[in-house]
Amino acid sequence: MPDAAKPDATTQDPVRLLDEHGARTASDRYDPLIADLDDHALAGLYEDMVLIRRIDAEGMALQRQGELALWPPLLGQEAAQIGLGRALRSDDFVFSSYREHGVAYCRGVAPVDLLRVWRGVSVSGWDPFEAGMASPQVIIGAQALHATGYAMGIQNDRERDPATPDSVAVACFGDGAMSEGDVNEAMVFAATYQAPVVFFCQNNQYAISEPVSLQTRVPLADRPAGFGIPSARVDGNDVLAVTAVVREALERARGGGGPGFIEAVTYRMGPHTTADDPTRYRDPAELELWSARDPIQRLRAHLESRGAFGPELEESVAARADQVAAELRAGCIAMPDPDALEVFADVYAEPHAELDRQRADYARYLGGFVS
Amino acid sequence: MPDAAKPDATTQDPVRLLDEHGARTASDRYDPLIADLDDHALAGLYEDMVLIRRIDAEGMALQRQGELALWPPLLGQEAAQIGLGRALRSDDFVFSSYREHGVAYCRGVAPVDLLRVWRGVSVSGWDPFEAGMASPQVIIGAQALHATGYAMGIQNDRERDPATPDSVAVACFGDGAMSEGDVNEAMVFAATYQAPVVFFCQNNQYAISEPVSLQTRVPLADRPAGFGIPSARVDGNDVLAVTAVVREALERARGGGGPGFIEAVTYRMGPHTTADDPTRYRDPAELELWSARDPIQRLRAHLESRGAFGPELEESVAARADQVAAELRAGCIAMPDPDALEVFADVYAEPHAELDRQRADYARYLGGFVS
Amino acid sequence: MTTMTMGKALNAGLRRAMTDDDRVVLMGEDIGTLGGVYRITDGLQAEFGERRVMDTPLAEAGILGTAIGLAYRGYRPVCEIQFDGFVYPAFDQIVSQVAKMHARTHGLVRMPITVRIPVGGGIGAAEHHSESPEAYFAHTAGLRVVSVSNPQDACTMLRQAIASDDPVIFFEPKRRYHVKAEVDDAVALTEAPALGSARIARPGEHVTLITWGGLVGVALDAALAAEDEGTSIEVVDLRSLSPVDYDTVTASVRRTGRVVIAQEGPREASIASEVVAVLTERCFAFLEAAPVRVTGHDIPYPPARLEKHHLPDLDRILYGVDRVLGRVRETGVEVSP
Amino acid sequence: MTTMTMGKALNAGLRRAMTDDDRVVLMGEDIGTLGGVYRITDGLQAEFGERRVMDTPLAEAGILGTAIGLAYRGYRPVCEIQFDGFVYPAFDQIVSQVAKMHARTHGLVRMPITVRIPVGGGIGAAEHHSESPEAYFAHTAGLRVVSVSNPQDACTMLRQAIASDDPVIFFEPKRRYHVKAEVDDAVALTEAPALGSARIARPGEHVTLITWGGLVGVALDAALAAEDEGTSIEVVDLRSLSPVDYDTVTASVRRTGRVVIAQEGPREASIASEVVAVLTERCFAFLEAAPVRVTGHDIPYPPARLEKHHLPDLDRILYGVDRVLGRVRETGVEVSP
Ligand SMILES: Cc1ncc(C[n+]2csc(CCOP(=O)(O)OP(=O)(O)O)c2C)c(N)n1
Ligand SMILES: Cc1ncc(C[n+]2csc(CCOP(=O)(O)OP(=O)(O)O)c2C)c(N)n1
Ligand SMILES: [Mg+2]
Ligand SMILES: [Mg+2]
Repeated sequence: MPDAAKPDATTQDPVRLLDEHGARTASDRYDPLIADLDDHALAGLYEDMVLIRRIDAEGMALQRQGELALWPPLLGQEAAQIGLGRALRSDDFVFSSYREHGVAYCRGVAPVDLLRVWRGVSVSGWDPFEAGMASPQVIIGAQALHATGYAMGIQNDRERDPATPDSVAVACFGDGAMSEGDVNEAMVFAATYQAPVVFFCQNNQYAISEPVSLQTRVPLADRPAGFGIPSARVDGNDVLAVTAVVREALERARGGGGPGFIEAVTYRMGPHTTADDPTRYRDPAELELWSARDPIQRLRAHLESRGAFGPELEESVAARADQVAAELRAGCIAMPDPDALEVFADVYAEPHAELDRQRADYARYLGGFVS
Repeated sequence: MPDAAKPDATTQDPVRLLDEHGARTASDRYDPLIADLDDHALAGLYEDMVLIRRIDAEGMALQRQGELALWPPLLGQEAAQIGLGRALRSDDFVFSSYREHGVAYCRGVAPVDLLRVWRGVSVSGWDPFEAGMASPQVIIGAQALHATGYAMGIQNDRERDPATPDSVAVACFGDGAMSEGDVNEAMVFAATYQAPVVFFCQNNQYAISEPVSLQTRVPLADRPAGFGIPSARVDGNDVLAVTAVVREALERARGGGGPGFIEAVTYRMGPHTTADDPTRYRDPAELELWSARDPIQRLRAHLESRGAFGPELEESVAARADQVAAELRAGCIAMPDPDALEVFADVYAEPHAELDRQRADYARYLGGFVS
Repeated sequence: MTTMTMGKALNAGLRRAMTDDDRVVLMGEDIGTLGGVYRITDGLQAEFGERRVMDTPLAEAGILGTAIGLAYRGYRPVCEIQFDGFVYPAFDQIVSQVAKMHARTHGLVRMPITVRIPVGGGIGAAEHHSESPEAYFAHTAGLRVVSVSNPQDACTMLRQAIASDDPVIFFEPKRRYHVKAEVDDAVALTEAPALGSARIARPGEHVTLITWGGLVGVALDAALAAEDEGTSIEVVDLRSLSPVDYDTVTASVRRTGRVVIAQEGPREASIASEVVAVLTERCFAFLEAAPVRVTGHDIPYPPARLEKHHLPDLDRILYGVDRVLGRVRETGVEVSP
Repeated sequence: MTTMTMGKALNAGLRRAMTDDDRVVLMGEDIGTLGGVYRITDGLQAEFGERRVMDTPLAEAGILGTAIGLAYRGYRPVCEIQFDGFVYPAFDQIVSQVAKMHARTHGLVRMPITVRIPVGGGIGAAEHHSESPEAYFAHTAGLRVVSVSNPQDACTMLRQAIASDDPVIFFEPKRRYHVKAEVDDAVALTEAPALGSARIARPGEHVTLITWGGLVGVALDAALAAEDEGTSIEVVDLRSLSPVDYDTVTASVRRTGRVVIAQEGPREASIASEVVAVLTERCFAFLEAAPVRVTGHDIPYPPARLEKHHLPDLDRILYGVDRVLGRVRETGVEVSP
């Protein structure tokens, strides 16, 4: 597989198909990959981005109002996440970190399920197999290996049964995660087995307070080449460019071309989480700079330039956003506290006499308060 | 530091200054770095390589005779290790794996001290500060981080006191180690802090039974570029080329140019250790191929071509080798078993009541057998 | 003496240690500009510079591994692990390197490394942010393990840990960061109680209640509540979890004959198990009843809204006291909460 | 029934498990062409192919992390860690992922991962090749921990571990690899004793001697030697270290009233500590003397020529028996060997 051995990573400017004013730049390489994106499809991406931004804003609000313990906002990363999420097939499988609300949304996860973890009623929010997306990962970088192993499983399945769909596993992580051993080992395994996995790194410029320059002195997209993995650096605020490079990597992986790596260059416009105070480490001028590159504004400008953005679209999307936000809030507040004995649930898949004993003892103890 | 950001790693052929017949190839880049290597110096390198091969053979023999529990031979890697070892200054500091007998020898470690660990009388053989070389590392790759931290310490010392020597830390590890998270994290830290550390990877083609192709599909020397670290791929059986590329990396690091990486392409001609049976995984033809590239023969041929190899040199080196081997053997057999209570020694640097109690109890127990 | 929170006391302890010894360096994620997610290192980078207070790349093995190299070079690194649940990527470097290096080198290479870890639950946090990994380190020969419960101990013992030539895993219970008290941050280390010493947090006669860190406050409240019912509880704040100060503990147990030990962490093969085993060995003839362990369950830390059903609280500790006093009619041989 | 070594029995168990379920895949360093450094996987790659017996890159976190992904995809990975001391780089993936995934996903994602680890000392090996890390895993909720001592258990319990929907850390004592016995590698798993069950390796009346893995042989020898002096020792081979089969253990202790527990690993916060704590809780009224722990010291594993002074041997176990029988006049409150 000479392709895998000759990576095309570069230190050059990120792939960009929409400039900051929404004007479309032509690309021989990438245009064919998004030829199907007509006005309707673009409007769909616009709606997705607006909705997920609204869901995110509602998450922030619910936290500020004490309904959630914490919220990690995606504000500014909508194009990266929707571009990725909408490029996937339902039989693909995503392993993400805690910030990929937009990807989960595209996977069909109900918005209210995004909140369960942050409300503290559960350690995960949805059925991974239904969504084709694992429970979000808090340990930085660990999921890169899970995705790689899952991709190895796809390979095995296809060898056992050639009719198995040519699914791809996707690992989402941030710029900070690139420093963890796990992510680098994942690239080793992925390259060795030529597993169908795409590493999707959202470089949002920060790992909490640490700028990406503390993690690397060269573009992150340069890293995979040395592992024998082709990579692309893409403007993460350009939903068309993200769609194109993701589709390219997915196609290569499906075709047996092995793993791929994408660095989506974007910006975390909010705090790391609601517990964070970015004014301690971030220059307001920087935020201003990136505000001008807002991913939703850019797509909207592009739609306008195509004559495909009108009041109906704006209003229908706004109405939908209001509705989703209202449902989300209602769903959040209605979430019941789990039952006390839930703490013992599912620790093991099979009977466990000692834990059963602890459960029984605790139940008896709790009962003592009642009787 | 634009140099560090523009790595010069390549997938091209390894740097080679002596061909397989000992003929010298000219190099604008590397010749000046070894201009001082006159006949006398070359004869010295020849002696070093012969001696360390003899020490290694004696280690093998002592193990076969039951005097050592295990021995990891360096056979075939003499040029890589002597080339590195002799390029270092006494104030540099080496963190190695278990196979770098040649490097230790160059650091002034007494040959008999190489055996202590393998005879099972100690978990380390020498004073790291006297030798400027840490106790060999068994956990694959862990020492790459130690070297990087040491190099950060050199930086700190030089900032505190500019008169501090411009020492360099060196991490030695194998091709297999490149897959461990630790080695990759070490490259991250080294690049971030631009620490004066040189990573010296002896690619001896195998990690026990696993060929290097299982660890990577591209040359290992391609890896560091993606971390922002310049690298070189060198013929590890060519002691001149190794000397040249190591000196280049050391000079860059001393001058504030940050970390460097060297892949020395060589071959483990013996088993992984005396416990290993390479016939289970290695084609005899391969061994034959590499025998023709023997590093000592190559330097000898070169000396001959310079008219600098005569019977005196051959005999004096052989005599020295006999002497060193005899001393080594005598020293090995004379090594006393450590005292029983040594098991409690140095677990802590400061008093520890509970361990003292265990020591006292055990001493009392042992005493019971006597009285 | 100044009144300060435990967080500030730790900050003061770090500042003092850095001033006293210019070989002390701090390393960790977000500890520089941000001052750490709990602000324990607040202001220290501004004061001591980027070389002594290092924001590191996001890699815990990297932090510990480079700290080892710095220790080789004569430095005294103080590493911050951002939360308890993030120490495991560094486990190999801690267990196979930090803990063993001094013995491995016949005492020639010292590892005066302090690993600061915010620990424990009770703060409504997300997964991996409320764990109690003390036992993993207590089981590892070559390490010392400390957990503090109040501002003065936090300040003094952190300075002692940094001054110690042995590696110290230094736990800071998150739920105590905001507790305030008078602190003398300049106390002479040689005059302060030794790093390995326990503290009688409250004297008592009927039951010895052993705990540490985040539960010391709860234990004191329990003792107060029990007093109303005529039970006199002696509360021992272990402070040093490895080694445990058994002189202090066994003296107490020989007087009371009854032991309750409370910890947040899971029970199996834990610090509580060890203390019970040792007290059984050393005080068997004095025990009036089997020692009682009041611990977290043997489960992964539960989501925030359930943590009250995992963490020992005042009621569960008092229930343990009732059990050791034989006041609970048990339906089984033992009752575990 | 065939006579075979424990090593071969493990090999037979793997072959059987792979034949019975084509979702079983083996992963590890050198397990393919070489058949593993102990040859436990000998011939399996030739038989089942490179996709089911995978030589992996040299990275333990990588092995466990990708095994998790394979489990997500429905596979049952059996990971080999080459030696006990090399499991720590994978510790985070084991503790934070493998152990917690089932609970984290409300039981939707199963982790039927078996981690095979050659364990323990007594073989004159180099550093990191003789460790006993059982306690780290027993302390971790969500894992099962097994250690086998003979060919039949090795074969059957390995098959059970692989068939279990829970993750199992499966320890294989190196010094027992060459022990031979009759093995039926086709025994029906449902008819064999359960994975979590202990085994009375030898019945006895006066003392319950609890151990597992590499020390079972030593314990049986000790029991034989004690018999000559009129002491009848019941030897319990725990087999399952987490959970411990306390039904079997407490029944024995209630009869004998005296407990010695022997393990190779260090003592502090160990399996021995846990068993002593539980037996004190559940059998307090039956105990005639404090349970005695005969363990490795709390030290890093010593060099080969000193291991005899670290590992419990026949004499030290008998000394422990003498102590629990009150035959040793102790100068201190307790004597620890
Ligand atoms: C192993 C580990 N170490 C530390 C943390 C604490 N932590 C949570 S998020 C974060 C920064 C992650 O940065 P990045 O990978 O860039 O992702 P982002 O948050 O920017 O999306 C850190 C250090 C963690 N969760 N896991
Ligand atoms: C963390 C760890 N995993 C596994 C091992 C077992 N092991 C010892 S040497 C070795 C192969 C190392 O290969 P390489 O890095 O190429 O060095 P070489 O032996 O060829 O010099 C392995 C897997 C180990 N020592 N440490
Ligand atoms: Mg980021
Ligand atoms: Mg090698």
